[in-house]
Amino acid sequence: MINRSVKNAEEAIAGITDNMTLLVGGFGLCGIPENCINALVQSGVKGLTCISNNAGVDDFGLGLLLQNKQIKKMISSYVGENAEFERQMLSGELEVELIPQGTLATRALAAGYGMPVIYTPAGVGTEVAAGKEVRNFNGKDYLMEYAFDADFAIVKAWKGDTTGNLVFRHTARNFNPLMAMAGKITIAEVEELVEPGQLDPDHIHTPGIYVHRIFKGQVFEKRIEQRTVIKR
Amino acid sequence: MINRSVKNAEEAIAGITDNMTLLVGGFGLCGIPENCINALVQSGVKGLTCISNNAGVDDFGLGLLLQNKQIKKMISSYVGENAEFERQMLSGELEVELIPQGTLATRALAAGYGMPVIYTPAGVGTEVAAGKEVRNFNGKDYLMEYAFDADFAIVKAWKGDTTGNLVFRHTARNFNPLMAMAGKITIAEVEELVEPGQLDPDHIHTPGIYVHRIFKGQVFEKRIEQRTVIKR
Amino acid sequence: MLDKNGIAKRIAREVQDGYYVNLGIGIPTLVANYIPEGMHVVLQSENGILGMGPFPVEGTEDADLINAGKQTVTLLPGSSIFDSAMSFGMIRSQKVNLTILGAMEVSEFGDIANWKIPGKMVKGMGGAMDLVASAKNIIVAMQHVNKAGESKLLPKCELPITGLRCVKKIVTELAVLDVLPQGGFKLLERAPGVSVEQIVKATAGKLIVEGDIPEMVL
Amino acid sequence: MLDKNGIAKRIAREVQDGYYVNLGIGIPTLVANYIPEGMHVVLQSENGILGMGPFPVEGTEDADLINAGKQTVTLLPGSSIFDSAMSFGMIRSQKVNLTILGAMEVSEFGDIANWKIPGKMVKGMGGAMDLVASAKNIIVAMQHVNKAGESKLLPKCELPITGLRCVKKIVTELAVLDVLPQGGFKLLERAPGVSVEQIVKATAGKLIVEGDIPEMVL
Repeated sequence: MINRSVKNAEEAIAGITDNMTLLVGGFGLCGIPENCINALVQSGVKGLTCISNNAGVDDFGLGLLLQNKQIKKMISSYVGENAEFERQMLSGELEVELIPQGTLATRALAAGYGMPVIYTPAGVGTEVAAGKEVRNFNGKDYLMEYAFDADFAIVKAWKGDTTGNLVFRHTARNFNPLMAMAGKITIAEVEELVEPGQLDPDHIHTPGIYVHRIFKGQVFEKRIEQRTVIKR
Repeated sequence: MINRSVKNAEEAIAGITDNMTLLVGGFGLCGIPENCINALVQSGVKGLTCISNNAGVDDFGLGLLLQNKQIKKMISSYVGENAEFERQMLSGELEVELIPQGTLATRALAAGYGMPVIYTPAGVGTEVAAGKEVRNFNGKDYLMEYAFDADFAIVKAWKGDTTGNLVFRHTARNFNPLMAMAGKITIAEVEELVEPGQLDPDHIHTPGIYVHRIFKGQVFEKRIEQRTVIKR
Repeated sequence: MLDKNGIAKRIAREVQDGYYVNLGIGIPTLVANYIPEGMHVVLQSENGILGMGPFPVEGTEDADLINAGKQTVTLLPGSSIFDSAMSFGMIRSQKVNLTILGAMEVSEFGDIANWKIPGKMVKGMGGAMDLVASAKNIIVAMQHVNKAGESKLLPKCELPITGLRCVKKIVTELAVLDVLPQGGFKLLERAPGVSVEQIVKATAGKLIVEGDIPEMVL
Repeated sequence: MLDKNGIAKRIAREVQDGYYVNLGIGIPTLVANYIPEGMHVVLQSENGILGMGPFPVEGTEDADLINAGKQTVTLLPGSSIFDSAMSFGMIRSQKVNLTILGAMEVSEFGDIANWKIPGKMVKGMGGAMDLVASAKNIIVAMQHVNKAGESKLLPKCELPITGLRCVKKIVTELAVLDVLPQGGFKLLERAPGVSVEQIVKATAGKLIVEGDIPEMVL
């Protein structure tokens, strides 16, 4: 079997240089590639365009890259809970493109499935439709949206094997399998890295063909953004 | 939880009437909904259009419906290994539309994902392109292909629960999850029907929202089409 | 006049047995508390859950298990997990029977505005534009008037819209109203103790009042 | 002159470490037998396997585990199973590095015909049209001439085509040839004991012969 494992986050992010476009998995702080983000902070790479549903919080996730002014542009569906983000956006330092969440997911799917565009009704008649082709099928209007075209994808999985197969846990799946499919080069960090044959072939969410580098993350903080509980 | 289980194949196929269009899961004889097919033979329903990658063999799978002259039209990618099929096709009794296998899969996906059309390069410049829109994206030509629009889907899974969640085994997965997503009404037959909670939520291939009726098949012959083995 | 829980309770009566339901943040989330025992309803969370359960018991919360509002939740027996493309796939293909969400404004043609206030920090539309563009049955849960006392039921949305001609029904602290395809808010029910006149006064868009308007039953 | 196994053996030399490869039915299937020990290659089967292994030992065959040729197969450690949309998704997005398939005709521009003979029963294109339209590296394994002794390397395909300008390389019982983007079959190697003249005679399309043509090393 093909071995796609690398030593650590530093080795995994090799080749990510200034002004590149990155697809980043995760929803809120759930299932984000913490180790890759930390390594990118260390690397000092600048001018990044990040395609990610959210932008982290001030001191965690993509917020760390924002604090460090390494991000030029965010393409996201929702970017609340981040004061530094707000400051950079309002001052014009940070470019922000807001797109519907389903459009974000499906543009990644399209890239992974080799489909140049998809049509979605989301955003028809709104400012999201500005400059886009609108086309009517069966009496309903749809926007034409392009597949993402990004240099790298960084994703986080629960388990992976050295051939790059990935398994996600609960809602930490979210955008991760989609971003993984959409990257020209895809980097996966996992909580548990196993040998080929230890994952059930029927349970693999992302086949290794979509994953170019895989490593066991050193630390997973897995911070909870909204701890909502019922008292015992 | 919603209970979508029905008693048997006869109950499951209720409402499938003459001249309807059916999506049928399976690849060759692998993962085909044997019990539903047998029930359709018994029902005598006629004039069916079947969208299925293959058309079974003379005495098994969709071949049984062909023998019985219940199929008006087949939409498939490959239809060999079936003498009665060939006879009906050459005599003009049976209408056949051949489409590329990936196009077949992706048109079903499109239906399940609410996308009216997809673009694929498969068939550009061939007779498959006749009458279809060709569009160039990034220097490459693509055909526009419509999402399937079918009345019922019949699929076969390994395990399922009463809320309709499905798990497939090995390559018996094939077109089954796609056809399941694409049906207006989807019928699933399973080898093992369990209670909600007995399937791992992370391992479910087809969420129950896509499955309207589910039952435990009475008999699964699971015939092998090409038995290729290494001698002991 | 209803409080937030009253609005949620009234909306819960629109939920039918066998429904798959997507609940937005705020009042819609409360609807889950009022679904009658024995009614089989599956909650969809657009980050990738079918069969979402209540908040976890303290100490059992799981960072890998959150809802679309980023709150820790639980899974019920029969639940399933999927990626965001499939999640919006099932929304787009109208497999979700009912979508309940909040709004800043609704027009008398069912246009909805709920994502952006010009001049204020814009957080984004999240999944709202996908939901409103796709769902076949959308109920809006909101206050009838805004904090400045201005009606949120308008002839035309003034804020940037989220989706066109999509809202089917509105439940506010004052009333239940249908949005008619040809335009207009048709008054169906009054909240307890609320008069038709109060509703007329609080509705800027075309209000249709025909015959006796019953008080709602909760 | 090569036999079928010889053609497969020569094609196996085009396979590189780390490749994901899709093998068509017939001679291409044989290529798997000649991939050197220690070279890490993953076979994709378009019905939904990565990491396909050899045929099963008698008695262990499984009706739920077949390849795209409907033959019973096995799974290697590290394999994965997926549905047909993802399978053709990874083909379409060019994640599969090499596609090897048979052909009835190839034109000097790389057009391929391999699915239909007018007047004969047409079985269908299966996944061939998807593969040839998407793959970035396509090698054709075929006989240089058909049973009637006519060349299968033509100026233009006469049979209904499967895909346009897609074949990059051809290996026959006589020769290895590149298909040039500007048109023409560039002769790279002769099969053992085969002369350039034999290849010229068997090639109807534009053949480019430059310098000494080495005999192939197997």
